[in-house]
Order: sequence, then structure tokens, then C-alpha cells
Amino acid sequence: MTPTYYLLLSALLFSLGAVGVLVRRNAIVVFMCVELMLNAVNLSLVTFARINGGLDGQVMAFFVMVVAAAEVVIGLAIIMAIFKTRRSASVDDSNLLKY
Amino acid sequence: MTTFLSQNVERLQAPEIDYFAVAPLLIVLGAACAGVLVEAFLPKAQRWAAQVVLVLATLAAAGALLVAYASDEGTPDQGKTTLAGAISVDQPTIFLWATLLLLGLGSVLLIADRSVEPGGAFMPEATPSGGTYRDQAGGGAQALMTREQATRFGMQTEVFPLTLFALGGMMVFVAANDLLTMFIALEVLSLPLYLMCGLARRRRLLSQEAAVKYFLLGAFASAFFLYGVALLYGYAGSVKLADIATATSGTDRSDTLLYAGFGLLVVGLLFKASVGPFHAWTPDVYQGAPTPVTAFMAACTKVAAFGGILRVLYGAFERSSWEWQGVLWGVAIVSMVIGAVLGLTQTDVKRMIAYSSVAHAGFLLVGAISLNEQGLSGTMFYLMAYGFTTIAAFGVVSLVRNADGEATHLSQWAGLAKRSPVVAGVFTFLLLALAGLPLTSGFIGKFAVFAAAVEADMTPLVVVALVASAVAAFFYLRVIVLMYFSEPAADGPAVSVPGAFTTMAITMGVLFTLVLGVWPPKVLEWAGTGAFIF
Amino acid sequence: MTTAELIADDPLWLIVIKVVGIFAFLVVMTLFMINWERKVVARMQQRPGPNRVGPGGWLQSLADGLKLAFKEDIRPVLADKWVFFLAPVISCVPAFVAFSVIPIGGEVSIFGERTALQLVDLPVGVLVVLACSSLGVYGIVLSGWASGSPYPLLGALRSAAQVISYEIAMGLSIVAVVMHSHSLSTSDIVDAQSGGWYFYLLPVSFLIYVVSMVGETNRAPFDLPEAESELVGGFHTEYSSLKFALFFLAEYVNMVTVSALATTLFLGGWRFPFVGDDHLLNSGWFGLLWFVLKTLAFLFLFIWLRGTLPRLRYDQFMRLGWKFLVPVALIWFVAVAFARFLRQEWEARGGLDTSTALIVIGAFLAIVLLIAFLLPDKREEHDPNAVPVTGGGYPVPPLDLAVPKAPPRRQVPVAELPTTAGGDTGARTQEPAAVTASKEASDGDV
Amino acid sequence: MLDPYLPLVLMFALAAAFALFSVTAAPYIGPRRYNRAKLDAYECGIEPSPQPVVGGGRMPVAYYLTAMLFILFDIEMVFLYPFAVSADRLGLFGLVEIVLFVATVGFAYAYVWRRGGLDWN
Amino acid sequence: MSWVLIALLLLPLVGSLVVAFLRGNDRLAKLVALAFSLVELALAVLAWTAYDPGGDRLQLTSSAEWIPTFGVHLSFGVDGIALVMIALVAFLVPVVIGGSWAEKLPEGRSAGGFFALLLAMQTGMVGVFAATDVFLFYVFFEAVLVPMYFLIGRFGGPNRQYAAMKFFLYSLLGGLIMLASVIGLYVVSREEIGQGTFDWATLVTVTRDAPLSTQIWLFLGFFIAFAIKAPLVPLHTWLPDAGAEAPVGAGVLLVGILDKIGTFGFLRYCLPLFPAASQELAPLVLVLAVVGIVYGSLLAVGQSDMKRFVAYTSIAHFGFIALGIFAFSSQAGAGAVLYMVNHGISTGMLFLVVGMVMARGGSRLIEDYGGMAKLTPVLGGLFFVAGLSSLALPGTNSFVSEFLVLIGSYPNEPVFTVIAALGMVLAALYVLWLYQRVFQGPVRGTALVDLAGGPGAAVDPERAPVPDLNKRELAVLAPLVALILVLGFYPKPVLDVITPSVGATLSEVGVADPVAQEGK
Repeated sequence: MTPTYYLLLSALLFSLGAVGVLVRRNAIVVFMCVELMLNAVNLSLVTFARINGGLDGQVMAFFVMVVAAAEVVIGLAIIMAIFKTRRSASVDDSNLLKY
Repeated sequence: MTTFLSQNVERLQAPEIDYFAVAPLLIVLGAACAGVLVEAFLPKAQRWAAQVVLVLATLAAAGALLVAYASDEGTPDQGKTTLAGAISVDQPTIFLWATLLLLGLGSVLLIADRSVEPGGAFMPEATPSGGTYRDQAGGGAQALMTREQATRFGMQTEVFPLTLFALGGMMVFVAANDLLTMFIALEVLSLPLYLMCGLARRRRLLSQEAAVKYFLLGAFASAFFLYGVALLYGYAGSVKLADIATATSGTDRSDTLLYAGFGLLVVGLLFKASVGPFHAWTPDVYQGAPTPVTAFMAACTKVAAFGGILRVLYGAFERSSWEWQGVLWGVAIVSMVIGAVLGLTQTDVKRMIAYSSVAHAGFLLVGAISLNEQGLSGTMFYLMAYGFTTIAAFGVVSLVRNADGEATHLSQWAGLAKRSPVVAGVFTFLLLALAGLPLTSGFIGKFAVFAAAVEADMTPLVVVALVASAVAAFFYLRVIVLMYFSEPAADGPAVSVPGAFTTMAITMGVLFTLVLGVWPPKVLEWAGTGAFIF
Repeated sequence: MTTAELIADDPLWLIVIKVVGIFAFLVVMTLFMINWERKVVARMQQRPGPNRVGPGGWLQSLADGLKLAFKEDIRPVLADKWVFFLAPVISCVPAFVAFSVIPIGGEVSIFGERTALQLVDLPVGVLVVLACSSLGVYGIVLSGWASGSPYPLLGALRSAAQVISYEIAMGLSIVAVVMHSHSLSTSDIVDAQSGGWYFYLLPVSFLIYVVSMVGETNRAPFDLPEAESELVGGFHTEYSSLKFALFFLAEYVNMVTVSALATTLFLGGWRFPFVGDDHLLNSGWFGLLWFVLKTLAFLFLFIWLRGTLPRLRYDQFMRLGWKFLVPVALIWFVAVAFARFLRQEWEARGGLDTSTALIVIGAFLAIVLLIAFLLPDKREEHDPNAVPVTGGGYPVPPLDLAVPKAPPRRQVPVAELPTTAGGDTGARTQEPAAVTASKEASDGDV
Repeated sequence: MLDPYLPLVLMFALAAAFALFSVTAAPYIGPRRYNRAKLDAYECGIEPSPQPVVGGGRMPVAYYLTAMLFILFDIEMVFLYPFAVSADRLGLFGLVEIVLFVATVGFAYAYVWRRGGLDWN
Repeated sequence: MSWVLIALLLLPLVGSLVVAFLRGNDRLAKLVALAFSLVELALAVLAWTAYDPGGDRLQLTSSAEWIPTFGVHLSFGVDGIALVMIALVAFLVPVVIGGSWAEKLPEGRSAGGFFALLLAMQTGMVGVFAATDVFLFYVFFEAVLVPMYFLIGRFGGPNRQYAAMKFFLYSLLGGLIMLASVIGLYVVSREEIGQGTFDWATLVTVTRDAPLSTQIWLFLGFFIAFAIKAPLVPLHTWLPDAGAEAPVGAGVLLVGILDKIGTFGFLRYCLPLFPAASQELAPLVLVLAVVGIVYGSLLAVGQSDMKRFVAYTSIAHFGFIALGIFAFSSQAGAGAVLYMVNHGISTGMLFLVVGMVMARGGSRLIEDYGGMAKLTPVLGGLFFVAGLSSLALPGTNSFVSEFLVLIGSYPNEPVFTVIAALGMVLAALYVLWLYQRVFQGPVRGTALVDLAGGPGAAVDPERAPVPDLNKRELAVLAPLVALILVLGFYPKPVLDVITPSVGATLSEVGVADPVAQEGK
């Protein structure tokens, strides 16, 4: 199984995540889509590391994991704050700011 | 998995680190950690003072060390790369670090002020979120809150360590020499900002929604950036800018990866810089965030983002410029047009400045893509000038208040000159600087950038930019007209007397705007001293 | 010929045999364990315990299991169909998979095929176990969430929080072991202990692991998720028949797995103490015997704890996890790192050199950490107007389980019910209105 | 020589097959004598209160907090394990680095502790 | 003597600051402002005496480095043209201060601010004419806008906000387009001579051999900016509004001097820097100029508002000036420059007397007046003088300049000249008709009737309800009248200063001067 398939898969996952961010309105779901994108990137990083025969890609994947985790924490914090203020986590409800 | 072999295997060679060069960085980040400890162990009463002292001392120390390093004869003229080539402390880095530290100082002063808004602009301790605070019915936390209560509750001093973390991230970002470091720095500077946006004392819902919007879009953008990094890694087999540059000069690789990677990467960067079509978050966040934080974002984030853009473009993609320059032309034009045109329709001061920042991002991009020394120095000068003007402008905005917080609606600014001619005069000066009139730093910056662009045969772009800035001038003028020529509204806002900190911040901003406009040569030369090294 | 290489060239049939064998082993252990537990606890409580079915009542659990199969299978109306259906599977499968990396014996020959008594020896074996135990959490949470009923939800949340909390301590305690064995592969860890078992080389790690192992498996005294008196049955309240059996199975398999891991990590796995590797007692199938015995010892510990200790309160439980185990584990890790480094320095050149200064600095940092962690934590006073706050300013409705006053059913639309069980329910229910009001009030001029 | 992960897959398949079989078989083996009371959520005999099918917004916030802390330390472990495996090779440099790393996490930890993030009431 | 220019620059700036701090005490502020402007006038005279017409191209020069990075210098200097313009500034400002002594400002505005802005603007205007560094020129060019913007916007008529905004945006847009050309100059000079410079003298030698296309682009950049300033027809629409809404004093400076920056720019920058381009595009400019003359005059005829009327007349006059400049003959050029001075004087006076009429009648509309000469004979007379001067009656100053322009440009551009001559006729028409409507005939018009007590009432001068000019107003108008007559009969001193510079300019353009040839 050539690495290309993994790249395609990661591209697919990434696009899925991106589309999800664009179409879904619930903050938490949007946020999960972002995480999906990050992990898709991880996949391609590892694949490229395999192709290039180096370890950099895999190390990068570590860092990406950390960043993803940090984003999770921050995101949960913000979403929780807004969720306690108004009992909903839907981006649609946050319409005070004019577009 | 062979256990015993690993006993006597040779030690790993530790990368040598030039601590002197990266000292400012270490100080800022270390102080941020110290700030967290202060939060943890000091009683609530002493936190604010301790934090302010800590932050100011940190900035001072970092600045001093930076000057010491820059002026030390031991340092190579073109700077050096350290930390195994991850960080390069070259002349642009030093310039940008100095800019960041100064602008950071200004923003911190704004953040620390507790006199304009009793108790500070940030949500009080122990009142987690609007809904659960007892004065639910009132507009913002202050409705049922007396001044004493406000000052007793104080403000959430976590904002100081957060600021330092963000600042440290920015400093790494402009110095990062490989894309991975850049990405980490990007996150380190973004995550605290997301939180800071949601901490406003007034209009907490607005603030929190600004935070959530900024966060979601920001995470989205950084995912793009990261995917770009991955593709470029696949393309060049390394994330070092230099390696990518060498790879682009080679021909045997797949250009698809290069273009896709570059595109995604740049999208992420442009988002942070709130350029062109990737500006969607800017007005909302600028409006919703607490004004001091807005000032911090508008000034420092812009500097950091464009520092990164410059480094990436010059370091990694200069050779392949003919591939992408056209696209960035378009982006710059879109950005300038959006900023100028949508700015006309705004009725809120903060949103207006937000759109103007979009337009300015366009101008900056014009300088950044001209890819010559004038472009580099001009853009950096522009960044410094714009940063100071913006900080002072937001400082003034934070002064104009009515019963429930800042009166940011334009109609409330009518006839401000009657109430307080000084504030109106200062703001007028800043607006003229933003509009780029001569004798203000804005003009010199524009001139430098556009000169570089014409140098690079981008005259049409420059003409567009000039027209855009003429259009943009219109909405600055509108504010001046409101302040001076129209009669004040009956229940207009009062201009609260600024505390020492805010005064210092505004004064600093105005002074720099004036000095950089009237006597810029020194700074211009400094900005032009050296190029990036990789 | 390392274990990995031995296993690597197993033929397919041998692998299948091993898979089936381990599966059977786990199921049997479960059945035996249930019975044994009941008997031992009974003995501790001066009563006979199960003694009807089979010889000495030893088939009781089998009978129960069969009986469960013939019970009515109920899915509540409010439950989410598919998740409710899948949750038992999700919690059951990882339990089995986790065990497959455990080395249960040394090198043997099965039908003339030289191999090691271990299904698979991965370079990341330990991580596989941790990963599987984390996956098990999904089963728990989903089951509680899908049941559409308050008790399971709360039980699930509790046990999830509990599992992840203690997983931290567990993981941190393992790190020290890994430092000694330079490998994450279970078999390498076992080999590395030929020089000496880790439970006395790394006593702190061992103790932390044992405690967190109990917490990880939601066993007494940490069995709050199933706290009958508070939560009926916990996350599987709504489950019956074989679905329930699966949860039960998963729980006991997990017990076996963590015990086996403890054996592997700290008790030298399948090795017999005091004798060299080539000794008879360490050869062939003896390993399996020693392994089972050690594992049973741990399992007995489980039972013993259950029989003797009362259940902790939830806050006590969390405090133990977060405020004692985690910091101790961290400091222990740092200490071990220092110790190893010093020893190496010593071995390298018979004495310490310039780098000592840096080490002192590091040690100083560790001390600072110690102080930081063990400072008496006095909560800050909060103004009476704010709701009770936990952590970085996030309000927590007190975990009282007051079921909101039940209106006559099917007459109150869902939306109007208070969404959270808050301390001052009245105030909170008006809140959304108040919030919007304040929103208009504050943003009228925006 | 087969893929080293194959046995893992087989074990997974076996366990999954067993579990799936049980959950699917259960309704058919067991009797079916439903009545409405059985299908209601069990609330100790109290009339169950109707509520949204999926537990929307019923998660007590404290659990979010625990989740955050878990993520924090889990990520810390992600870095501790690689260090632990090759600790001896990394030498003094690695030691100092890891101590700084742990210290940094420790700061956050101390902050959470002091702010009562670890208290349950 | 080069300090004179610096002093001319700094003095009003200091003055404006001082006055700005005296906002509390209007009377004192006025006096201080007047004093400063008079000293300035003295300095200007000094500069005039120090200038040697036969001397260098630029005199009284001084230079200091400003922004070495861009090769920008703070360098000043004057040629004849700039000198007369500076003299005009120095002369008009005290007149204006006197003229707006009793200006009725909108409520809540302090006279101190008004005069401070006037002085600040004087600095800007002197700087524009004195700068010999293109960058510096641009800086002053833009800097002048701000005080004028505030003068119109704060102290102007009812519609002031709109007018101020329109004025500012027009000028700013023009300025920015010019900025593009300025940058272009910089880059061209970089390419031609190693490092970039903005020094005018250097640039003149550099840019003339730049390729034609480049020259044309750069020329257009400058030209549009100047065409907006000196309103040539398609870009003139801001002037009537600004002129009409501006307070009288500001109006005088606006039309009298600010607009001259445009024509001055033609002479100083467009022609010498881009000779080829200016010859290439001269026909275009001439068309615009002539159209301006006719169009301006026609609209002036049709005006019902006196201030707008003045604005339109000056549009016509600027047509003449532009014609003179782009006819490329020394006579026409000299005439044009002289015209710039005279127009400043005559239109300034016209503005002032209109202001005085309005101060009495309280209205800007022509039909509100009538037969005013009966009530205020002196004012009427002076109004008539101003009118005659602006229709260029022989014997008044404008006649000389207009005549020079026409005969000077005839050899090169007969057609345009003939059409332009039409403008003179129209001028006579609109001036006289306006005078007749306002001052002749029986007393009528809502602005006067109630003052005079009934239409056609026999009015005896003793109890004239409408006061005639007072001493201050006479003192303000007297010097203007004097100059009109002096320059009308004896323009030589001014021409002597102007002609060499114009000749030099033309030689820089490199065209054969037809008139000179005839002279041979």
C-alpha cells in the first residue's frame, strides 16, 4: 500500500474537517472539526516522514498533538464560559456582533 | 528494544545555545511563568500590584538586554542563528523585538489602568461569567456595582501572564527560522489572545462571543497553516526555511506540493495579520474584546504576523516569487478595497479602526511582497508606526465613556471637541496619522512602503493603494467632522480623566507618531541595517 | 533471540491458538474471579457464600452468566438506540485487546514450534494497555449518555472522571519503570527485571500504581460509579441481560489486565525470584504458573480491599488522586531522573564534575515544585453573591442529585424545565430571560 | 513473517465478534414482556421527568474541568515516555530540559490547585 | 540672507501657537495675530530687496538633511515667481486679518482659534512656495489642507461641513495621486543617478531625459493634483462650495493664494521636470483652460449667490493663467505670473467687499439687495473698483496681465487666444450686471428694504440705517485699491522680478520663444 493513499486519506479528512467548520453551527462541533483537521495533518506528517525516511515528521506530530490539546483546553474554557452565560453553545445564538 | 545496549550508547550532542542572544525571549517567557505563580500564591489584594511590577520590570529587563546585545561588539553584524538554527537573531529580528517590547509596554499600560474603568477593564475576580453574576438584569457587571465594589473585586489579573505569554510567542514568531517553531509560536501567541478577548467587564456577552469567534476561526486558520507546513515538509523534506528555499531552486520536486503548501501556509499567516479576504474575525473581535486587549492585538499581533510573513517570503519563497506574487497582488488589492470601502459604512469607532487595520494590512502586504531591501525596511517601519498610532487611538477610545461603559458608537462622539478639546485634538492627530498625512509617522511609513513597491515595478498596485487610502481618509475625516463641526448630543458621553498608566500609553503613542513623522531618519536607518539570515 | 523475534515468526495457526487461549483464559478468570470474590468476602464476613451450584459452589458464576442470557433485554424509550446498543461492545473489546501484549510466560515449544507465551510483543506494549483502558472509558460514558436517564449519566460521568484521573497517576508511575528498562515493550521490561524486581527498586511507583490500578477499575474502595446507595447501579443501571453481562465481563477482565500489568511491571512478570534465567524454574511452562500466581495475588488484593475498606466520598477520592498521587508521582519521576543521571556520571568518571552545579539548580527546582505542591491549599474567600466557583472561574452547580420537582408527565414541554440542577433553582431558571435582558440593555448602543 | 500487529487484529476481531453476538442475540434469547413502566428511565420509582433524549447541557461543568486537567497531564506524559526510554542517552541536557518541562507543568498545576480547581464540593 | 526664508516660515507658526494660547482673550489674540502678520510683511519686503533678479535661478537658498534614507532635504529657496507669491501671501494675510476683525463666527467658536489657523496656514503657504525639495513641497502641499479644512469646517457658513469635506477630499485625492508621481520621481532618479534624491534642481537635470511615456505618467500625476488646486474645469466643483461656505477671510486666502499653488506648481514642477510631456499635453491643458474661461464666465453670469459668483469668476481667471503658462512664450508666462498676483489682489478685494455687503445685508443672495449705492456710496464705489479690476479694465492691474497673456499666447495658440478673448467680454457682462443689480436703482430686496424703511423711500444719508464703511474697513481696502492702481499703471518692478524666472523656466522646457524672436 503506497503512502499516496495515506496522503489522500489525510487530505480527505482535512477537507471533511474544513467543510464541517464551514457548515456546522454548533461551537463544539465546529471545534471537533478543527481537531479533525489537525489530526489529518498529523497523518500526512507521519506519512511524509515515512517517505522522506526521517523522524522529523513524527516529532512534529508530537508537537501538533500538544497544540491540539492546548486548543482543546482553551476552546473548552471559552465555550464553557459562553455556555454558562447563555445556555447554549451554538454559534448561531451568538449574533450580537453584526456581520 | 535491546535493553542493555542502550546503557553505554554515546550521549546526545546538546545543541549550543547563545543565551545572550535569546535572553529577552527567555526573560519574557520566564516572567510569564512567574506571573502564573504570583497568581497562584499571592493573596488577591496584592496580585494586581505584584503583576504590574513584574510585567513592567520584565519588559524593562528584556529591552535592556536586547539593547545590550545589539550594541555589544561581540555580536556579528548580520546577527546569528542559535538553538540549532531554530531561532535567528538578525537585524530584522532585533528591530521587531524592540518594536514588540515597546508596543507591549504600551498595551500593558492600558491593560493595567484601573482608574478609567473602576477596577480595570477586565471581569472581576470571582464573577465567572455574566449570567451567574447577581446583577444579571443590568447592562454589564457594573449596573448594580458601586465603584467601591468594583475596586474591591478588582480585575482578573491573569491577563498579565497571558499578555506576557502572547508577547513571548510573538517574539519567537518573528525570529522563528523553521516552520515548526513558527507554528508553535503562532499557537503560543494566539491561545492567550483568545482568552483575553473574553475577559471584558462590560458587555460580557459581546466579549465572550468575540472570544469564541476568534478562537474558532483562529484554530481553523492555524490548521490551514499546519497543513501547509506538512505539505512543504513533504515537498522539501525539511521545515527549515533555508532548506525549502534550496528545494525551490531545484526542479525535480512536485510543484503541486509546493503551491498547495505555500497557499495554505500563507492563508494561515494572512489570517493572523487580518489581511484581505481573511479578515472576517477582525471587526467582531476588535469590537467585542476589552479595549486594551484590542489595542494589544491590533498593534502587536500585526507586527508579529507581518514579521513572520516577511521572514517566510524572503527566506523560503523568494526564488519562487514569480509563481505567487500575482496572487498576493490580488490579495493586497482586495484587502485595501475591503478595508477602505467597508470602513465607510461603520458606525462604531472600534469597528471602524478594525476595518482601517484591514486596509493597513493591505498596504503592509504591498511592501512585503516587493521583496527588496526597501520593502523589508519600509514594512518594518510601517509596522512600528502603525502600532504606536493604533495603541494611542484605542487608548483614547477607552476614555470616552457613558453610564454603561465605553461609548463607541460614532453618534456619541459628536461634538467631542467641545467637551474636551485635548482628547479630540489627540484623536484627530492620530486619525490623520492613520490617514497618512504628512508630518505623521503614517505618511513616512506609506511613503517607504510605496517607494519600495514602485521600485519593484508594482506601480499599478501603488496607484490602487493610493486611491484606497484616499477613500479610507474619508471615514477618518467623518470622525473629525463629528468631533469638531457637529453639535454634541444631549446625553453624550463624558470623557473620563485618564489614569497615569493610560496617559503614559497615549502619550507614548502620540510622541512616537509625531517623532517618526517629523524626524524619522534614525529609525529608518535602523530598520534598513540588515537582512534576514537563515 | 529476543521475545519479539521469537513471536515474529509464529505461524498463523499458532497465533490463532494463542488468541483463543488468551480469550478463554480471560473468560475463565472472570468466572473464577466472581466466585472467588464472593467466597473470600463471605469468609471475611463470617458467612459461607455461594455453595450450591457445582462442587463447592464454584459454578455459581457460570450459572449466573447463563441465566443473564435468558433475561429480558430492555431498551428504555428515551435511550439513543445505536449508542445504547454499541456501548457494551465498546467497553468490552478493549478489555480483551489490552491483555494481548502481556507476557504470560517464557520461551516454550507448542507442537514443536518455539515461541514465547505472549500474543504479541510490541515496542510500545505498555502504551497499548494504557490506550485500551482509555478506550474503555468511551464505553462507559456512551452507555451512561445513551441511557437517557439521570443516574446512568451521572454514574458514567463519575466513573469517566475517576478513570482518567487515576490514569494520570498510573501513567506517571509507569514512567519510572520505563526509565529503568529503556523500553516500552512489556517483554523487555520483564527481562530488565531479571536483575531485580521493580517493586522494591521503585517502591513509590509501585504503590502509586497499585492505588491507581484500583481506582482505574472502579473497584472498592473507589467504586463510586456503582455506589448503590447514591446511584443505584451507576452507568449500567438501564442495562439488562447480556448487555449487562458484557459490562460485568469488561470490568473483571480489566481487573485481570491491570493485575497482570502490575505483575509485568513490578513483580518481574513470569520470572521466578532468586534464580538465574537459565534455571529450571524459569524455563518452559513454569513461567505461566508464576505469572498466574502473581496475578492472583493482586486480584486477591482487590477482593481484600473490597472486603475491608469503606467507600470514599467523591471529594476525598478526587483529592487523593489529584492532590496526592499526581504530585508524588511527578516528584518521584524527577527524583529518579536525577538519581539515574548521578549514577551514570559516577560510573562514567568516578566522581561528579562541573555539571554538578546545574544538577543542584535542577534539584532546587524540584524542591520548589515540592513546596509548591504540598503547600496547604486554603480556598480563597469568594463574595457571597457569586455562585460557588471551581477552578479558573467556572461555576459548578453543586453535585446534589435533587431530581427537579416532577410535574405530571407529558404535560410540560421539555424546553421549560430548568436545564441544570442548580443550588438556587429559582434564580437560575429566570436566568436566560435576565441574560437576554441584560444583553439588550448593555448592547442597545452597539 | 506476518505483520506484528496481526495478532492484535485477530484478538480484536474475536472479542468484537463475541460482544456483538451477545448484544444482538440477547433480545431473541430472552423473553419479551414489555410494559411502559419497564421502558421508562429508572428513577427509584419516582415518575421520571421527561428530558431531551441526548443529555444536552446536563453535564456538570466540573467534569469539563477534570477533562481539561486530564488533557494537560496526558500531554505531559506524551513527552515523558519518549524521554524515559532514552533518558540515559540524553544526559545532562535532557535532564535539565525535562526538569524545566515538569516545572512548567508544575506551575500550571500549582495555579489550578491554589485556585481550587481540584476541590470538589 | 537665507535666514529670511526660514524666518518667514517660522514666524507665523510661532504666531499661531501664541495666538492659540490666547484663545481666552479675543481682542488680545487679534492684536497679536495682526502684529505677527505685519512683521511677516516686513520680512517679506526684506526678502524682496535681498532678491537679485539677474542672479541665480534659486536664491536665498538654505538646505539641511532630513531623511537621508530617501535623500530628502529641508531645502528652501525662491525664484522670482515664488518670491512674488510669498510677497502676495505676506501682503494678503494682514489684510485678511483686518478684514475678518469683526467676523461673526458661529456660536461657541473663539476668534483666537480662527486667527491661529490663519497664521498656521500662512506658514504652510510660504513653505509651499519656498520649498525646493519635491518631498518637502509635498509635505507642505498636504499640510496646508488641515488648517484650511478647519477654517471652513469650524467657522464657515451653514453648509460648512459638506464644503470642508469636499474640499479636503478633492485636495487629498489630488495629493495622493501626486504622491505616486513623487515616488516615481524618486525611483527615476535612483535609476538615473545611483541614489535617489528629491532635490528639485537635480531632478530637473535628471528627468528631462527620461523616456516620454514615463514623463507623461509622472506629469499627469502632478498635473491632476495641480489642476484640482487651481480649479481647471472638470475638477473645479469643490471651489464654489468651499468658496461660498468659507468665512470671508479664509475665502480670500483660498481663492487668492491656495489656488495659486496649482498654477505655481505648473510653472515650478510640471514644465521644468517634464518638458517633453508638457509640450505633448499642452493642447489638452489649453482646451481645459479655455473651456474654463468660458464656462466660468457663463456660470458667473448666472449666479444668484455673491460668493459663488466670486468663485466662478476666479475659475475663469485661472483659465487665463493656465493659458498663459502653457502657451510657452515669455510674455504669456510673465503675464500669467503677474495675473496670479493681480488675481490675488482683485479677487481678494472682491471677496472682502462682498463680505462687507453681506455683513450689512446679512444675505448672500443677489436678489436680496438693490440700490445699495444710495445707502452706502463708499462701499458701492469700492465694490465698483474691485469689479473693474477683475474685469481687467485698462488702468487696473488685471488689464496688464490679461493683455500680456493674450498677446503672448497669440503667436503660438491663435485659436485658443481668440476664444479666451471672449472671456473678457463675458467678464465685463457679469461684473457690471452684478454691480447694477446690487447697487443701482431704487432700494429693494428683502435684505435692505426693512433697513431702509419701505421700497423706494427717499433716503437721506444722514439717517442711513445701513452704515457705510467704517475706518477699519477703509483701512483694510485702501492698500488693495492702491495696489490695483499702482500695478495697473506701473507693473515694472514686479515684472522685472518675474521675467527672468519665467524665461529660465521656458528655457528649461526648451521651446523657442516666439516673442523673443520677433524682438530680434
